[in-house]
Order: sequence, then C-alpha cells, then structure tokens
Amino acid sequence: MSSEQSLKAFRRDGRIVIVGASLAGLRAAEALRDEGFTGALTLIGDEACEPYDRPPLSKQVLTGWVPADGTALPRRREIGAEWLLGVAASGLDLAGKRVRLADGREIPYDRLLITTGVRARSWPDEAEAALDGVFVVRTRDDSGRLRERLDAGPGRVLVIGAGFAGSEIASVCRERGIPVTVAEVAEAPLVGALGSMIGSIAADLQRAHGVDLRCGVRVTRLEGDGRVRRAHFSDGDAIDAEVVVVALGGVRNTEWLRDSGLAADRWGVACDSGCRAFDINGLVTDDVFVAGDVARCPHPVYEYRFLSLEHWANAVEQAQVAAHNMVSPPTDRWPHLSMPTFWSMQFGVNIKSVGVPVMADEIAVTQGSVEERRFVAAYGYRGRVIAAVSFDNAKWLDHYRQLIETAAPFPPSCPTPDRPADMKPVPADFPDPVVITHGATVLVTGHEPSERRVAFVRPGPLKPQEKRS
Amino acid sequence: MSSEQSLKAFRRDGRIVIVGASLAGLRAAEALRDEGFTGALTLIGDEACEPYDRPPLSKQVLTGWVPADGTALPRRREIGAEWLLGVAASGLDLAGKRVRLADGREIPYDRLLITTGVRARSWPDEAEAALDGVFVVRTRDDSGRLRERLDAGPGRVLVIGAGFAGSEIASVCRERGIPVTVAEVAEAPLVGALGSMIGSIAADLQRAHGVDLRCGVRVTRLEGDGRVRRAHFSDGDAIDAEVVVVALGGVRNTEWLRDSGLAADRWGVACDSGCRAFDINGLVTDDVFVAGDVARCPHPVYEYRFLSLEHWANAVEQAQVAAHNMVSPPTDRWPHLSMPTFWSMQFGVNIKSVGVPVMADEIAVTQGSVEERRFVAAYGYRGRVIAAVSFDNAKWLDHYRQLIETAAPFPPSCPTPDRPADMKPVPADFPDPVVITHGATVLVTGHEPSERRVAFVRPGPLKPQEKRS
Amino acid sequence: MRVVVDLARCQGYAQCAFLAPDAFRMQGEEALAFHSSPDDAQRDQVLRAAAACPVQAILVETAEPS
Amino acid sequence: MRVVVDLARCQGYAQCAFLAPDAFRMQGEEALAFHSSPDDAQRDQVLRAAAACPVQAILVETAEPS
Repeated sequence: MSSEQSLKAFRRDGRIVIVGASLAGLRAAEALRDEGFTGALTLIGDEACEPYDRPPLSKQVLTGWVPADGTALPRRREIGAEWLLGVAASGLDLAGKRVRLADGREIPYDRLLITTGVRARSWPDEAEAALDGVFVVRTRDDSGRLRERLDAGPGRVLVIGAGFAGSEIASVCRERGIPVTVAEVAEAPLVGALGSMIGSIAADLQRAHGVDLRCGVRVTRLEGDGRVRRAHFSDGDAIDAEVVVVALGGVRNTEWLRDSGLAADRWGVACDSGCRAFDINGLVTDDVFVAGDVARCPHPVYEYRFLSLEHWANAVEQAQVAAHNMVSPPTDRWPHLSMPTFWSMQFGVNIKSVGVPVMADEIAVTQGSVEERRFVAAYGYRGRVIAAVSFDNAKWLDHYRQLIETAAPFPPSCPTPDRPADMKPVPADFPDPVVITHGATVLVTGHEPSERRVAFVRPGPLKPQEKRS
Repeated sequence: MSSEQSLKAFRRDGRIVIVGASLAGLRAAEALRDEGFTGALTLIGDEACEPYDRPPLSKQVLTGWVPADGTALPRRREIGAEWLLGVAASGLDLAGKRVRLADGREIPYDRLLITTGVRARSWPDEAEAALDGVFVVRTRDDSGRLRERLDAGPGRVLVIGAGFAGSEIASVCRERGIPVTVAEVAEAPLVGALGSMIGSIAADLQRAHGVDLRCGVRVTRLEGDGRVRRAHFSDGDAIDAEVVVVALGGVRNTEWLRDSGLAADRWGVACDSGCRAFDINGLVTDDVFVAGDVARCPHPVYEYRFLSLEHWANAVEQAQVAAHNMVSPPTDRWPHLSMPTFWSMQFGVNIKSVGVPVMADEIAVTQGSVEERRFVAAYGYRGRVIAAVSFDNAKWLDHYRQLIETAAPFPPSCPTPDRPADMKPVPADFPDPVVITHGATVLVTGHEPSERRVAFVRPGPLKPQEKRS
Repeated sequence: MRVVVDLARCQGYAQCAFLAPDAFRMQGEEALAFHSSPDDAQRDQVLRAAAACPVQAILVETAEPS
Repeated sequence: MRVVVDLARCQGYAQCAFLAPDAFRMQGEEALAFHSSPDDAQRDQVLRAAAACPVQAILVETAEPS
C-alpha cells in the first residue's frame, strides 16, 4: 500500500483515541468529522459527565446565575464517538499503540490525541486540605459546592493566591457582599502573568472594592475542627474564615504519561507546531498529537520557544489544527500559530491580553488612563512589541496583535488621540518563575549515538506556595 | 509500495544531496555508506578543495609547523560520491526537491542534508576590510596568507575580538615573538563564552604573556594607504599595526535558504533532535536534515532549548545521527544528545569545557588553584550543574559531564583532595547577548488556521562589533 | 439549550445583550457575561442574538446531542 | 598521510607524543598539538601512536582517497 492509500484507509477505517474529554478533546473530535474521518473515534475522560465549559465556574456559577451542571458545551455537530467517561487513562504503550485505563482496560489506537489539560493545584498539607470548607475550583462539582457555601453567607472567605482565578473568585465574593481576604505570596495580584505595573493597578482595584488584600505573605497553616475556622500567615497575623479557596494555579495532567517515553513533564507535553508530540529524546513522533492546556508548542514569533498556554481560545484552535494534521498527508500539515489571547472579568473590569507578556523586559502604557482604569499597555522585548494588555479597552487589542505579528518596534506610537500623559517604558519586572524551572528533569544514559537516550528524573514534591500566582 | 519497501528502494537507488563539504558533510557521507546506503550521493561545497580540518588554522598552521594546504581530513572509508566543489548552493526548492547552484544548475534529491556551517564575520567597513594586511581566519587560504605575513615579522599585530579564535591567534603571535594588541569590546577575553570570572583569569593570562590587551574598547577605524597602517580606538587612543586580524565570530551560512520555507535564520536551521529540519512555521519536515555548526537542535538536558554549537565533536556526532536517521525507518531514529564539549589551546594552557556555560546563573571553582592556572570551575543553573570548564585539568571533565547528565546539585562537592580554599559560588555574569536576539525575525500572515503562515522579516545590517566575543 | 461565547473574539458590541437580555449581560463597561444553559423559552431571542453578533462569537446548540 | 585528533576526546595521556614525536607534541601541561599531514616516512610511528591512544582519539589515513 502506498502512503496515499494507507492514509485513505486510515481516514475510512482507522482508530483515533482522544484522551481528555473537555473543550480541546470535544472540538478536535468535531473537527475530525468535519475533515471527513469516518473511522472509529473514542473519547476518554476521567469525569463522569460530558464536556462542559470551565470559565463560568469561577464567575457566573458562583454568582448563582448559572447552575453548576448547566455549563455543558454546545456541540458543533454529531461526532458518532464512543465515550469512555468516568475513567482515567493511567498509561500509554507507545510501541504497542494502546492507552491503558485505570480500570485495567486497554484501548488500541492508530493515532492518538492527548488533551488531558490541567487540574487545580491542591493545598499541600493534606490534613488541612481535607478540612470542610477548603475548596479548589476546577471542576463543576468544585464550583457547585463552593457556590452552596457562598449562598449560606459565610462570615469571611479567604482566597489563597491572587492569580486570575483567585482574583475572579474574590470579585464574586465582593459582588455578593461577602467579606473576603486575599493572600498572595508575590508583591501584588496578577504579577506572575502581567508584571509589577499591572499588578499594582490590580491591587488598587481589589482594595477599592473592599478586598482585604495581603501581599508578600504566605498562608502557613489552616486551623479547624473538621471545619476550617482560622488561617495563619507568615507575618504572624491570623484571621477567622469559614471558607478557604485555594487558587494556586494548575498542574498539568501528565503523570499518566510518566513512563510512556513522551516528552511529558510538569510543563506539559512538548510538540512541534503541527501538534505532533516529541518523545523524551526530542524526536518528533508521527502518530501522537497534543492540544490544549497540556501542550507545549514552539511559536515562531517567540523565537520558537515552547509555550504552554492555559487559554480557552488556544485550546479550540489547537484542537482544530491537531485534528486536521491527524488525517492529512504530510504535505498538507497546518502549523498552530494563533496569537495567545486571554481574558478575565473581575471587579467590573474587563482585562484582556494578547501575546506573551511574561517574555517582556519592558512595559509602557500606550493608550487611555490608568487612573480611570481604562487603558492599554504594550509589552516590549528587546525593542519589539510582544504583548499587550487592556483594561476596559479590548477593542484595540487586534491592533496590537498586528503589531506583534509584524514585529513592530517598542514602544509603539499611540493610535488614538487619548494619548496618555506619560508613555515612558518601565521594566516589566516579572517575579522569578520558581516552579517553572524547579528541580531536575531529565538525565542522559548510554555512550554511543546509537544507544544514548534520555530518562526522566522524578522530581521532589513542591513546597507550599512555591508557585507563580 | 509500502513504506518499508519504499525505504528499501530509497536505500538502494535514492538520491542524497549534502550541501556543505566540510567536516560534518564528509562524516555524514561516510556514515551513510556505513549504514548501507548504495544510492547516489552528491556533495556540494563552495570551496574548491576537498574537506579539511579547521582547528589547526588558528594554531599549527600559523606557527608554521603545518602547511595551510596540509590539513585535508583523513577519510574513514570510500564514499563513492559525486563532488560538486567550488560552487555555492544559492537556493532550495522544497516542493520540487531541488538545490539550486550559483552557476544555474539544479540538483534533484530525495533527501537533503544541510551542513553549510559558518563563515567568519567580516569587518563591517568594506573599504577598511579591503586594506592589505586585514585578515579573517576561517578558510585555509585565509590562514595561509596570514601565516606568510607573520613569517615576515610584522612590527605589531592587532587582533580585534578576544573570543577563542582571537585569543589563540594572539597566543601564536606571542609564541613567535611578535608584538600583539588585542582589542575586545567586552570587559575581558572569552567572557561571552565563559563569563566574567573566567574572563578575568584569561585577561591575566594574556597580559602575563605580553599581550597589549585592551578591553571595553571598540576599534572605530582602520587607517591605511592600500596597506593597513594604524587602528583607532573608541577611547581616543590609536596604535600602529601592519597586520589586523578580525576575529568577531562566525556568521551561519543560511542566506541561500532565505526564501526556501525552512526555519533558517542568522541563528541557524532549527531541527528536532533527530536532525530533521523545521520549516518556517515550526513543522518538522521529513526529507530535509541538518548537522554541524549550522544546526539548532533542542537538547533535553537544557529544557529542550534549541542550541547552536560551533564545536568540532558536535559536528562529527550530529553528522552520524543525521546520516542514520536519513536512511532508517521512523521506529529506529536516533536522538542527537551528545554533551557539548569544547577545547582551546592558548598561552600554553589547555582550556576545555563541557555543557552549556552561557545558560548558567552561577559559577564556582571546584578543584585546583586559579593562581596556578590549573583548576576546574562548575557552572550552575537554578541549583543544578549544567557545565564545567577546566584549565589544564581536562581529565576531570568526564566526571562533570556525568554530573550534568544526572542533574547533580550545584555547587558539586570536590572529588579530589585538592579542594580550593574558597568554593563559594559567584554570579556567572554573562554579557547581554546582543546579537543573539537582535531585531525582528518573523511575521505571521493569514487569519484562519488553514491559511496562517510565517514569513521572515529581513533584518537590518549589524552595527560594528555588535556581537558576542 | 446550550450556549458558549468565544470571549477572546468578543469585542463587547453588546448586540446580544439588547436582543436576549436574559441570556447575555454586560458587566461593567465592556465585559460580557452569558448564561450557558438559557431556558428553551428564550430560544428565538438567543438565536437572534447569535446571528446578530458582529464577530460571530456565539455558539448555540438547540437540540440535545445523541 | 593524513591525521586528525578528536581533541574533545583526547585526555592528554601523551602516548602519541612519545611514540611519534614528529607528528604529536605536547604543549604546556596537557594540550596536544598534532601535524595534520606528517611525512610518509613517519607512517609506522604514527600508526603505532594511533593504536596506542588509550581513548582512540587519533584517526589516520595512509592512502590518498580516490
């Protein structure tokens, strides 16, 4: 059989398995059928329910507007798939082309798509994490339970971590009139994602809305008697809290791939821009693809660095590219080149970003007014625009996306008459990314080129709050 | 034909073209025959002579021991190749699978290997560069002509740039009793490759051997009347010099690939660890391979960063891996994982390094004595050993290679009784890599995933001495 | 019925909030909040809102999937 | 004849410099310098030196290639 004929046969009768039945997995399945794939399609998901939308879980669900079980994703089309839900994948046999499930079953595939995403990082002290009233927010069950507690009108909520999720949850609490304390180990909210300048604006915003914001402190202990009652801080202070929300970011679901031979670690599964996974040695594989939050993909605009993005739009678009490439000949592969875009609603402000702010060395407000909390700031990296963030000024982001994609000089000129008084660039000032490069990762074995291979070093556990907010 | 049969036919009757007929190209050709490839093999090289060894050009050839035309590389075996020498490749048609030559010929291939390496960066002022007595040292002709001038006993030689090549040439001058001035824009010799601490040791070494070393200065002008006579410095000083050697590092030979659609830029051609080239969109190609100085390859030990290495041993080993993968099935691909190793002989000292020093944040002397110029220093990156350098203590480097490959904690303990008095780590302190991230590189076009593609931005010319020494 | 909005694409034109105010709400100056499972009684309003979105950021599914 | 030494592999054992001093020289404490094209009269010495290298870092070609 020629490769053309074998692709044709695969498109007709092949077996595609998708591990991870959330946004990226569902959209990839739909795209595979759009592309004309008529073979067997299996979706594996560790949650028992069908794919649902996560962004409302820290917003509309907690305010009480949308029920927790009411965020199932609309379908773009029939996909005629076999659904294996409520069972996690536990291993991958690359040579034998089989996915192992936690219940012992083995699912064979011809081509595999990995979309296992991230889960919430849990509170590191297990006993404290088990106290009634301590939450994370990642699944719809998490969100539903937290919402019930907020409905009951707690005396105070403590949110640990002032990244986007933590800030949004604090915002909902204030919207509902619930007293809330936010504890953040960094100097300000959002600082890990957007840098010091935006962080200090976000801090003002929180305080203006009545948040008891405490930065530069760690939560050292959660105290309780079955139910959580009190939290202690590294500065010696303590507060009473009936509800504690742990918002310490995400952990990529790659443990099941640990011994598979793929380049899968705590930063995700590395792939080329065509979504083909790298094996642990850095070789691109032919039949294993990755998409969504769990993928690390090189971006030409960012010096071919491997980017891990936990963005809704990235998941959708990467799923589409992966699906296309899974059923197309090598001469018709698409690259995943979408410009990262992120949004967050908090304290009545629409925060939106485009590009990769964390790579920046400088930032400058380029439009609007920081005091009015309606502005755009551009991020520069060695003299070029590489990202932008807007506060209630999102309609200009497409302009900045074009500046990024055309490598425009930084600082850019203001495209409107509302030029800010001071456009001078200042250092971007991102905190040291402790977790991102934490600990050993791989070791090399063998001497001759024919035998030299890489193995993973199993890293130690993370220390409490040793993370980017 | 099945893919197995088509590989078999390719191995028997296929056409492999290698562009670049130096160390990597020759060794790859030999390895292809070792692997059993019996098809047509073509080597294309812009120099008229057969492959020769370059390291002696800045050492044994300049001392007068080895003639410039006496460094042809020994052959490991017959390769039965067609040699197209003295003609440069000028373009690549990826879709049509043809290499275009400067003389208008087109050479078809089934699989292509790119080993075009680097050339010397020339003096930016063309009129000054054309003065008689101004040299670069990259080819055997360069070296032969410079050696003749040194034989004539010039009153003074000026070496511009105190990287490894410049330092070695200065060393030869002193060995031959010729007065020599070295001008370096950075604070010390070798600082771009080995950091501040080693740089200051190298500076002492040069001065102890009578070099007139001037750091932190640029050469602003070369003055002459057909022959070079005088050089002016940015600090206002000037010297008489009959010979000027421009040692400003290498430029990767990728211009011929500019419009080819490969990810080829001034930093080289990006590839996966199996030496398969990336296209400009970040997709790994199937029939184009890269090896040697021109390749940028992700290394698992260094967070899968793309490394460009101008190392003799890297070229040899990468050529072997590329050759194997060119004629092997996808299930038998080798990853290129060799640990970078570099050596330099200068001022009677054997300097050798393993790993990637430039990634380090700290350095500590771990063995021996800096004063006696016989020591080993280890480089750390976020608490792990990632590189080491030895001065006259090379036998220990294999020990450090193992520390790197097993991600050992930094600073490592001293393996011998000659423990230095002070092992305290200090900042590694590399200068800002100006050139490495200079200017715009790519821009993105198209909107839908199916049409989005990357194009190169043509960067402006480099300013004088805007480079790493 | 099921609704999702691509908020990366949404530009805050607020057409949907005028046409189907029970399913789409503006929060603050320009942020959109949407109901993921509006009541079937709002079907026509929601479909009209989706059709009117200038950047086609609203995806609606009216029938339950099989 | 043609010679090349893999100096990344060379450990400075100096066996070659004892056995074929016209083709291999130590420079300073441990650095090796080699002649890339020693005279054919040294053929036996050079081959002996290559064979004696403890890390097999020396590659010799005695015949001109076709």
